[in-house]
Amino acid sequence: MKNDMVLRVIGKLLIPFILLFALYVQFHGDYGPGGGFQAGAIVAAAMVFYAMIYGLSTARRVLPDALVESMIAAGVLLYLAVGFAGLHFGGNFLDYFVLDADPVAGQHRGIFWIELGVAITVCGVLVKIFYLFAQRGQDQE
Amino acid sequence: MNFFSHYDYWVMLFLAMSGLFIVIARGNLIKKLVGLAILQTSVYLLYLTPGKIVGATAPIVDASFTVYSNPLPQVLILTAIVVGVATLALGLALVVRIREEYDSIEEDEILRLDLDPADDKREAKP
Amino acid sequence: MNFAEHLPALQIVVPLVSAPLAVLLRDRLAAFVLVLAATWTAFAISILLWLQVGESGLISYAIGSWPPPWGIEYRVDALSSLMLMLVAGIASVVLPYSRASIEREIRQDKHYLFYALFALCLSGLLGITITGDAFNLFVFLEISSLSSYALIALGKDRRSLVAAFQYLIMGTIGATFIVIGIGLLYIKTGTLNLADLSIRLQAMTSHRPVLAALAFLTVGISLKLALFPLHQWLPNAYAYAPSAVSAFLAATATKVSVYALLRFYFSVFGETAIFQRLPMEDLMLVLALAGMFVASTVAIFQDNLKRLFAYSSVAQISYVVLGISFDSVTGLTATIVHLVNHAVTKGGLFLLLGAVIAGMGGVTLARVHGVGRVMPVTSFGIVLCGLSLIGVPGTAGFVSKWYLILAALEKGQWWLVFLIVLSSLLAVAYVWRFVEVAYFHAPRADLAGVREAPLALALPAWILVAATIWFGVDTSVTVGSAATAAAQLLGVSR
Amino acid sequence: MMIAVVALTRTRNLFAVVVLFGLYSFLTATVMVALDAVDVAMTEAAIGAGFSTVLLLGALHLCKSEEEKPAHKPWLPLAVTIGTGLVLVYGTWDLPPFSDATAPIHTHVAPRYLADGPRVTGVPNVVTTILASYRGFDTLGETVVVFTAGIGVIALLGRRRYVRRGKQ
Repeated sequence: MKNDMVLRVIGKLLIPFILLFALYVQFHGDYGPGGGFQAGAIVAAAMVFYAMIYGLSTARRVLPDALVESMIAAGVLLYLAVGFAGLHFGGNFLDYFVLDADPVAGQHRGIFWIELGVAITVCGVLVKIFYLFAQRGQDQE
Repeated sequence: MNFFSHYDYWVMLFLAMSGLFIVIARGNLIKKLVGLAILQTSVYLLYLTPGKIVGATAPIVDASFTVYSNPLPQVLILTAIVVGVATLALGLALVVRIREEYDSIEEDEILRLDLDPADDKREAKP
Repeated sequence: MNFAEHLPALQIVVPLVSAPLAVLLRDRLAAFVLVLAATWTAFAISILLWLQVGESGLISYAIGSWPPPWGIEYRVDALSSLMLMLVAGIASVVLPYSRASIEREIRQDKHYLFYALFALCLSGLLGITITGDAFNLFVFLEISSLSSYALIALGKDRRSLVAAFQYLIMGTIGATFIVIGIGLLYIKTGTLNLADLSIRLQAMTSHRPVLAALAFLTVGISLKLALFPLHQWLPNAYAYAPSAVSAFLAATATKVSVYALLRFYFSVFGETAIFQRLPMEDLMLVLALAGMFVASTVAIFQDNLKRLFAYSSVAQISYVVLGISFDSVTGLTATIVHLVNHAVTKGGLFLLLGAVIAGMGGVTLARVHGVGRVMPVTSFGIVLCGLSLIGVPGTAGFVSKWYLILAALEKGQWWLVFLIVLSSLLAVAYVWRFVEVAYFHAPRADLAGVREAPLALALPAWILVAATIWFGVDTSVTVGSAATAAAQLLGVSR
Repeated sequence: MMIAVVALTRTRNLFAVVVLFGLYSFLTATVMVALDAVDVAMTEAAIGAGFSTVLLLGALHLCKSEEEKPAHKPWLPLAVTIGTGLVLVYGTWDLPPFSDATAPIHTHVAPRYLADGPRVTGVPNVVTTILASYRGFDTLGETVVVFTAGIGVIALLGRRRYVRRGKQ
């Protein structure tokens, strides 16, 4: 598939839109369907698409292995950090009410950050799993 | 209590039984995982169907609607889906490794290979 | 922030934080230090919680400050605090051991992953124990299960992969059954909080979905705790996992499942609902007896010591279930005491076997000939643990069997006392197989030069062996806590 | 959906199995939309139908794609399955009928989420509210499950450096 001109051009056109859609899903999750999981999965799908068209090694240059592995851990840590922030400001664990002077704004802020953490981890894990499976295939050939 | 008021459960029941049957009866490791995924999907329906109210709308609060379907089962099933795919990924990784070590993904064949006495001697190399 | 107030959350979160940090650092020494610190902190927290519960009775912690049943509640009572202490304690002993142990078994560039998975498994098990919410229990169950599948698959032998896969299939079926059970309860009551469930279930003990939910939960949890005849995944999983993993899982995973069973049976359904509506008592009695005898007999004919003691675990779990089937405070006390005692004994035993593997290169009976001469200290430890499995006075195993027998006598079932003693004779037989090859055979020529296990392996193992003896002599901690917990479960003290 | 599953049980070509499974997941997602579970449907479509299928295909690429004939008759599995099914029939018989607004799950805990959730948190999507806030700890657990699976797969399939060196 690497040399198919049509695919390469269309892929180049499509991927920004997929990413844009992911951002929409991520940040509009409060008002419509969507949220961190779905956004993370969509970003990962864009990455898989990219790797299929341009080859695994090119994809790995765009999003290197070490970065992906750090993403996996960073998302969970971000989530936990929000939890600890709740403790720090005098609430219980994962208490968002205390994150802002106004409890409603605090809730909003907490939800925003944890959704981000979820998206990062989900995206990282899915991309990493794809890399590993694809890599195996190349090793066998 | 009549048959048709529960048709949602019959669908779920059928899926659960097929899934379970595939897992237990089939020897192919990948097919087992597919069966497992079907079994899990049936659970999603078990949770989701009671939450639906006919005429209600998705639980996104807006001034123009008054009846919403129950949001809690949906949250639980979101979690369950993610757990399901995590299990599937780990299972497939195991299958790939098994295939590399045994050159087979049939349960019967793998068990036969393990009975091979030559295999015990491998432990002899510290 | 008030530290003491947030202990229940920190209990889970501290080991949980260490896992992603370990992955982020990608260095095996740093990962080890980090996870070790987290594990020891978790142990300290569990002791503090145990003391707090001793004073105040029950701790409830609302995560996110949402009042239950709307948010997720953490609940610590006598039983869960004891289990927390057990799990965290075993982990604190096994982890230092694993550093020296996995050196031989796992490739170095994967060590940091091992520590991360270990931390995840620990927090999963602790989470099951502490949570007061049915669905949260399932989530933590999956954390601990997924990490243990991966840990088992890290074993050196290729059979560890198949073992892990079998465990994954059985474990996931079990977890799915548990979810179906929880789902039925949820549809029936509209709540997921365990305490709230038990209140709302009192009005509907005879409803069919509730009974079906009970059946699904029982089968699901029995798969996880390897109740005979649903134990098929266990022997291979224990036999081919890395030594440290065998020890940790053997000592904690099935015990936590038993805890979940106790929690659902006695805290949620309330003992009247199960034991009066269904013939659960007889069913469990029969399964327990079958497990005791069949598994012990199978154990006698094993050629691999790890498999032998894995089957012995299945048999010992049956004693635990036997205690539940009595449905009395003494019976439950026996159950809980045996949970602790068996965890400590088996943990020590598998750690010592790991030391034997390190020295002799394997634990098939043919290979360990004369191990009593080349590794006298380690072999002596194994024999001590074996005595505890048999239930010789002076060891922890005796105490639990003593309470089982007391519970049987309370019910006037003399024949049961006879059967318990008889099954102990089977334990004598399989322990004797080790003694025979270890002391009455000359070591193989190529293995005669093997030295005693290094201190890094021996010390953790001996801590658990010492605990086995200690709990056999001084029973104030184990029996004391267990009796309180049993009374609380059956609602006697209420 | 049921037809897809029946076909799936019968066929032995694993490639067909995987494609049927993808189809099945997608149909499930549509059913979920019909059940007003839009968030879940979206996840099922992206993760169940999309990512799982890609994964299964990837694994198939690494393995054989024909299933062998089962060696023994499936009586025991059939019995186990039917037994489980009977318990489920028994259990679901007394459940509230479909779309019953007076069922306990609509009256006990959920109304408060719908009534209070958007007001207290300022987020109108109640699913997001519960997911991220009321039951935020579940979601943390779920993120950790994903994390665990990721770490597990790395541990299993991580590059074997020595093999590569051997090849060169």
